[in-house]
Amino acid sequence: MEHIIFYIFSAILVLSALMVITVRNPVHAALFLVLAFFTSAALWLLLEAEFLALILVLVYVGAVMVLFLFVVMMLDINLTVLREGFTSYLPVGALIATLILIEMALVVGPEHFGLDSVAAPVPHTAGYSNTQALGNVLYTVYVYPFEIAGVILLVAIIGAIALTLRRRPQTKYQDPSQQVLVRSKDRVRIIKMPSEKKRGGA
Amino acid sequence: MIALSDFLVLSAILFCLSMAGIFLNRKNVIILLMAIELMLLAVNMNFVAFSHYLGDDAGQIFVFFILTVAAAESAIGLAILVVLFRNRRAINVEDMGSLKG
Amino acid sequence: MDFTLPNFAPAMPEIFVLSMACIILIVDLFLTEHTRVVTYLLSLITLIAAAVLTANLDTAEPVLTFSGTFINDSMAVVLKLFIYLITFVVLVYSHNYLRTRQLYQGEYFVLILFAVLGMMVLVSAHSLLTIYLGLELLSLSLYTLVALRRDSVSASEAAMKYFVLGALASGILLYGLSMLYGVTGSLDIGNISSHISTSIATPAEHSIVLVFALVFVLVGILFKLGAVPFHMWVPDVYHGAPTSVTLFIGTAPKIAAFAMLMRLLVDGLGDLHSQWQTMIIIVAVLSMAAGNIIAIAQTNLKRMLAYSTIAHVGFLLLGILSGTLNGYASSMFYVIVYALMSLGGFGMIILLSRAGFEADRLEDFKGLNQRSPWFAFMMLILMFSMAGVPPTVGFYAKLAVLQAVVEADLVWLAVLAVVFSVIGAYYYLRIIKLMYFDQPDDVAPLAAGFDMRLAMSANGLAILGLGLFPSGLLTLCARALNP
Amino acid sequence: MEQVYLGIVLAPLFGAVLAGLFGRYIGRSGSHWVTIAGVAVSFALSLLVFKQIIIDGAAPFNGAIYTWMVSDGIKFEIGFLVDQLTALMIVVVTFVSLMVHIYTIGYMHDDPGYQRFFSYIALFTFSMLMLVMSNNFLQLFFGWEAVGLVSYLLIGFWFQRESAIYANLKAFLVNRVGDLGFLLGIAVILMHFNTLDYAQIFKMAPHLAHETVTFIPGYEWSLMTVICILLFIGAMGKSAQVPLHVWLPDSMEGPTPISALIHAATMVTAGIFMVARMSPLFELSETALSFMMLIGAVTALSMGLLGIVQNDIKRVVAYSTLSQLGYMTVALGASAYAGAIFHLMTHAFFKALLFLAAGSVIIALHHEQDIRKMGALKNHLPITYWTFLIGTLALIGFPGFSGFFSKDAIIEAVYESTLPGAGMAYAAVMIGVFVTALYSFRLLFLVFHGESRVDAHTRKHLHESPWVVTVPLIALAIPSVIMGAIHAGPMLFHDFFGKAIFVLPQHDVLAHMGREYQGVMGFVLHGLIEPPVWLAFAGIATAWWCYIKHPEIPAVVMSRCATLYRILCNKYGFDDFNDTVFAGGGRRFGRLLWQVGDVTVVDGVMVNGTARGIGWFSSVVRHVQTGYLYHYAFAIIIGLVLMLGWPLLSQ
Repeated sequence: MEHIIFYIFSAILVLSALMVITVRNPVHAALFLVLAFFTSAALWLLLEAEFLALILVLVYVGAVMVLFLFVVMMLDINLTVLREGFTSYLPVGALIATLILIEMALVVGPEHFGLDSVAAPVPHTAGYSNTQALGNVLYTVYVYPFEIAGVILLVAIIGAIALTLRRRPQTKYQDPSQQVLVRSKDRVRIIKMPSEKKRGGA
Repeated sequence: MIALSDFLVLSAILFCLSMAGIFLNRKNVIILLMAIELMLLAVNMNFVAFSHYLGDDAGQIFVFFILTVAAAESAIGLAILVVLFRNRRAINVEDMGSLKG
Repeated sequence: MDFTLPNFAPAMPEIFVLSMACIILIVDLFLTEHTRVVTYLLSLITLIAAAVLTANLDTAEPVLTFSGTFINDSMAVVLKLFIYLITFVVLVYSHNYLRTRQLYQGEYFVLILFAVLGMMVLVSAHSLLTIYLGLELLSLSLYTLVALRRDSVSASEAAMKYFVLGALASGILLYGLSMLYGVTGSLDIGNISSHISTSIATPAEHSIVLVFALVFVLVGILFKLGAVPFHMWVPDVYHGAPTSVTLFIGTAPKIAAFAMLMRLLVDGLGDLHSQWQTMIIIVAVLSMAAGNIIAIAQTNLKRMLAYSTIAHVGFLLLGILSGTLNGYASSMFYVIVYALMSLGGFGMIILLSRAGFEADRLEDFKGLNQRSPWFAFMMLILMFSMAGVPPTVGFYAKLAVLQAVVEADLVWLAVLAVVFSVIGAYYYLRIIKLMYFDQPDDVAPLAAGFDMRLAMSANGLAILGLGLFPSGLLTLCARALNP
Repeated sequence: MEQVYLGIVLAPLFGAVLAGLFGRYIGRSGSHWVTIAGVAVSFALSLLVFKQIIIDGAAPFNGAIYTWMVSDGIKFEIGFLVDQLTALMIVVVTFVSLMVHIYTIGYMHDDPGYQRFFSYIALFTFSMLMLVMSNNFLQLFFGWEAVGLVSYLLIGFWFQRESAIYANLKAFLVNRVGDLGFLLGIAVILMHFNTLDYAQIFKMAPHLAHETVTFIPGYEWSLMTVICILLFIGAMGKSAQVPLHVWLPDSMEGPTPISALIHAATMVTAGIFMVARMSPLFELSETALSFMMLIGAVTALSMGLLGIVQNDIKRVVAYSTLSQLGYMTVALGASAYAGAIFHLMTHAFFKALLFLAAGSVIIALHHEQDIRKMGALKNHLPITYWTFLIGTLALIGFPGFSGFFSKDAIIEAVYESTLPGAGMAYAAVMIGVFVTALYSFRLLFLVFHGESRVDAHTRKHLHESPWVVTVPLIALAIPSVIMGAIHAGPMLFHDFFGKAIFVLPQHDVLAHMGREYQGVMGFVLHGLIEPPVWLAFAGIATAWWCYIKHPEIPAVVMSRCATLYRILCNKYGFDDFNDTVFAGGGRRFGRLLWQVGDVTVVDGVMVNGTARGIGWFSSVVRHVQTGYLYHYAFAIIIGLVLMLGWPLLSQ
C-alpha cells in the first residue's frame, strides 16, 4: 500500500517538476509547481512529518506561490521571446542533468541507503503529535535559530519595501486624516459677484 | 517498506531537474526562480527523509527554517525582479549582458 | 518540560546589534534627508559599542550556548572585531558618496547592520543550522543592498545575477548539509566532527557519501569566497553595484566566508583533509590563474579589483589546504589583510568620485600624483601591497601563506603561486604608472571631505605600518586559532 | 643611544618624506628647511656619536632595533653596528650632505623640480646612512639598492634631456651587474654561514678560511676568495672601478650638487666602505686582495690619463674621482684599510669642494661647462678661485694639505706590500701622482688663468655666486686643508679604528710604517724628500708650461700623438665596446633568435613578448565572462559535476 502511494505521488512529483522547467507559460509553470508542492506534502505525510506537510501547503502554496503568480501577472511579459532557443540547448542540458543524476544516484542509491543499511523506523504511536514534538524544541533548543529566522523575515520585508515601494508624484492618494479634518469653509468658497446684465435682450 | 534510498533518489531527481531548469531557461528569470524553489524542495525532501529514518527531529526543524528562509528569499528575489523589469521592461535573461568581460 | 534558560552572555554583541538595528530602523522613520546623519552616527556608535562588548568577552575557553548552536572562541572574537572595524570604515567612506547620489536612505545603514549581524552569526556558528541562517541573513541583505539603487540598470542586473547564482549556490550547499546530516545524524559541528573521526578510524561504507556531501558543501563555500569556477558573479556584481556597496561586499563578507570555511571544513570536516586538499589545490590554482590573467585586460577598476579578488582568494586557499594550524593562521592573516587592502582600493574610487562621476575607470587615475601626491602615494602603497611588494603587509601575507605551502611539501604549488603573483604585479603596477607618469585628463581637486581623507590615510598607513610590524597581527591570528 | 642612532637615520628620511609628499603644501622654502633641518639634526647627532665612540672611547654598539622576520632560524633584522668606522663615516656623510643641501638652495634656485630634488637628496642621505650603520647584510643590501635607486632618480633628474635618460639607464644597468655579484656574494655567505649578522660571520670566518667550494666539477675554489671577489664585484659597480666605471662620468648629467654628493660622500664610497667593513673576510683571501690592488691600480692610472683630454669641467673632476677611487682600492688591496678610509674622508671634503666650486663656475657662466670657453675667471670669482685652488692642492697631494697625507700613506703602503702585483701597482700610483697634478692644474689654469674665452655677453654679467653657494665652499675648504694633518697620526698608525678593522699581522703595512712615524711635521718633511711630491711638482710645472707659458704646445702634441689622443678621447673604447658587444651584441643575438625562431617563439622567450602574450590571452579569456546568467550557472554546475566525478572515479 505504502509503495503504491509512494510511487504514484513520486511520479506526479517528477512529472510536474519536469513540466515546471519545460512549459511555455510562466503561469502554467507556477501552477505545476503548486502541484509539485502538494504531492511533496503527501509524501511527507508518509514520512510522518505532518506539521511540515501542512506548512508546505499553507506557506508555500498559500503565500509564496501566490506571490509568484502575482508577480508573473503584474509584469507584462512577452511570452514568445522567452521560449526561443529552448530546444537547441536541450541536449546539453539533458546530458549534464543525467550526468549529475548518475553521480548522485550512485551515492544515495540502495548501496548506501537501502533497507539493509538503514532500517525503517518503528511508526509512532497514535498519541504522538508531530506538531507538539517540533514545538517543544523550536522555542527551547532552537530558540537562537528561531530568532535569526525572524530577523531574516524582517530583512526580507525591509528589502522588498525598499526595492519596490515607489512614491509617484503624479499618483493621487487619499489621506483620511486630511479628509476628516477638512472644514466646509475650506472646501466651499462663497464669493459675491455682481449679477450680469443681459445684453441686448434675449 | 519504502527504503530511505527511494526518497533520496527521488530528491536527487528533483535536484537534477532543477539544475537542468536553470540551464535550459536561459530566457525567463521567473522560471529560474521556480527552479530554485524546486531545488530547495529536493533538499527538504532529503532532510525530512533522513529525519524520519534517523528518528531525529533536527532534520524537520531544519526544513522548517529552510521554508522560512525560502519564503524570505523569494520575496527578495521577486522584488529584485520587479526592479529589473521596471528598468528594462523585460525579464529576458539574455538581455542581461551589459556586465561582462 | 525541563528547560533551563540559555547563557545569553556570549551572544551579547549579537543581541545588541540586533536591538540597535531595530531601533535605528524605527528612528530613521522620523528623520528627513537633512537629519539622516543621526542614522549614520547611530550605526557607527553601534559598531563601536559592539566592538567593546565583543572585546570584553572571555575567550580563555570556547563557550557554547543556545544548546550548542552558538560558539564563542578567540577566532570568533578576532574576526568579529575586524568585521566591525571594516564595516565602520565602509560607512565612513560611503557616507558622502550616498549623500550625493540619492542613495542616502536609512535602509542602507540598517541593511548593513543586518549583514553584520549575519556575519556575526556565521562567525559564531556551531551548527549547520546557524551556518545556513547566518549565511542567508548576510546574503539577503547583500542582494538588497546591490539592488538598492533602483534606477540603475546595471545595479539591478547585478543584483539579479547575484541573487540567482547565490540561491543556486545555497541550494547546493544545503544539499550537502542534508547529506552531512543524513550520514552523521547530527547538526552539531562538534558531533559531526567526532562522528567522522570515529568512522574514519574504522573504514565504513559511508566514506564515499561523506566525500559526496563534502563536495556539495565545498561548492557552497567556494561560491561565497568567489573561487574559480564559482567566481562568475564576482566581476559583474562588483562592477554593477554602487561603489559604496561594492566596497562592503568586497571586504567584510570575505572574512565571514573564511569563518564559514573554518567552521565547516576545519572544525567539522577536518578529518577529511586529504579529500578536500586536492580539490582546493585545483581550485586555488585555477583562481590564481584566471584572476590574474583576466584582470590584465580590464579597463574598469572595479572589475579589475574583482578579478584581483579572485586571485587573492586563490592565495587564501593555499594556506587552508596545507591543513596545519600555521596554514590556517596564515590564511586568517591573509584574509584580514586582503579585506583591509581592498577596503582601501575601493575607498580610493569613492575618494576620487563625485556626483555624476564614478571614477571607476583606470583612466580616471591618470596623473593622480599631480592632483594629490598624498593620495597617489596611498594608492601606491595599496597597489604595492596587493602586488605583494615589501615592505607593505601584502608581501608578508603572501609570504606567510607560501611558507605554509612549503611546509606542506608542496613546493611546486608555491612556485606556481609566485609566478602568478608576478603576472598579477603587472596590472597593479600599471595603475601606478598611470598615476605617476601620465597627464591627468581631469584636474578638478578632490571633493572628498575631511573624515574620508582621514580614514583613507589611516587605511593606507595601516597597510604600510602592518608591513613594517607584521608580527603583532600574525601572532594575533596564530593565537586566535591556537589559544 | 639607540634613539640617537635611530634619530641619525630617520631625520633625513623624515625630511625627505615631508618634502616629497607635501612639497606642494609646504612650498619651496618649506622643503629646503625641513630637509636641511633633518640632515642638520643627523649631523649634530653624528658628532655626538663621534665624540662618544672616538674621543671618549665608548664601547661600540651592536644590536638589533627591530626583528622583521625569522625564517628557518635566520633572523632578518634591522640593526645598527656603530663602531669607530661607522662613527667616522656618518660624520663625513652627514657633513658633506649638509653642505650640499645648503648649496642646492642656490644652485637649483630656478628649477621647477625644487622640492622633488630636496626630497631625493635627503632620501639619498638616508639610504647611505642605513648602509653604513648596518650590522647585517640584509640591511646593507637594502641601503646598497636604495642608494642605487635614488642615484638613478637623481641622475635622470632632468628627465627631459635625452642624455640624462641615457646616463641614468647606464648607471642603473652597470650597477645591476655589480649588484648581481654582490647579491651572489651574500647568497654564498648565507649558504655557508647560515646567518647575515656581521658579528657572527666575522667570528666564524677564520674557521672557514680553508673551506673550498666546487661550482664546476673538478675545480675547487677557496670559499673566502669566492665570497670576497663576488662582494668586490659589487664594490666595483658602486665605487666605479674598471671595467664597471663607465657610468660615473655620464652621471655628470645630473645637477651638480648630485655629482658632489655621489662622488664625494655617498654612493661611490659605499664600495670602499663595504670592503673595509668586511676586512675580516678579505684578510683571509690574498687572491682577492691582489685582485683588488690590480683593479685599483689600473683604475687610478688609466682614469687619470683620461682627465687630461676632457674639456667638460665636471668631467675632468669626475675622472679625477675615478682615479682617486682607484687609489683607495689599491690601499684596500694592500690591506691598508685605514689608509683607504682616511683617503676616503679627505677625498670627500676636497672632492665635494671641487665639485661645488665647479658648480659655482657653471652658475656664473649660465650653465656653460666647456673649459675651452672659460679662462681668466680668477678676478671675477675670487672666493670660488681660492677654494678651488685649495681643493686642487689637496687633490694633488701638496705637502701639508689633507690629500698629501692620505695619498702619501697609500703609496707608502703599496711600497711596503708584499702581495703579488704590488710592484706594478706601485708604479701605477706613482705615475698617477704626476698625471693627477697635470690634469688638475690644466683645469685650474684653463678656467681661472690665461686669456678669457668667455663670450662677451656673459662676461658683462659675471659676478661671484650668492652666499648659499660660497659658504659651503669655505666650509669645505677648511677641512680640505687641515683634516689630513689632524687625523694622519691617529687614523693611520694608532689604534683609531680599534676592532672595526681587522688586519692580519703579516699584511699590516701600516703598522710597519707606523714604526717610522715621527709626527705630522716629520711626515711632511719626509714627504718632501720622497718622489711623489716631486712628481706632483713636475706635473704642475708641465701644466704651467703647456697651458700658460706655451698654449700652442697641446695642439702640437695632439697632432703628433693623434692615435693616443683618439684612444684617450674614446675613453679606451669602453663605451664603444659595451655598446657594440653587450648592447649591440644583445640586439644582434635577439635578432638572430627572431630570425631563427619564429615570432611566436620570441613572444614566448622575451619578457615583453610574454607580457604581450598574456595580455592577448587575457583579452581572449575575458570573453568567458559572457555576461549571461545561464553561462555562469552552467560554470557552477560543471564545476560541481567535475568535483563530484573525481572522487567517484577514483574510488
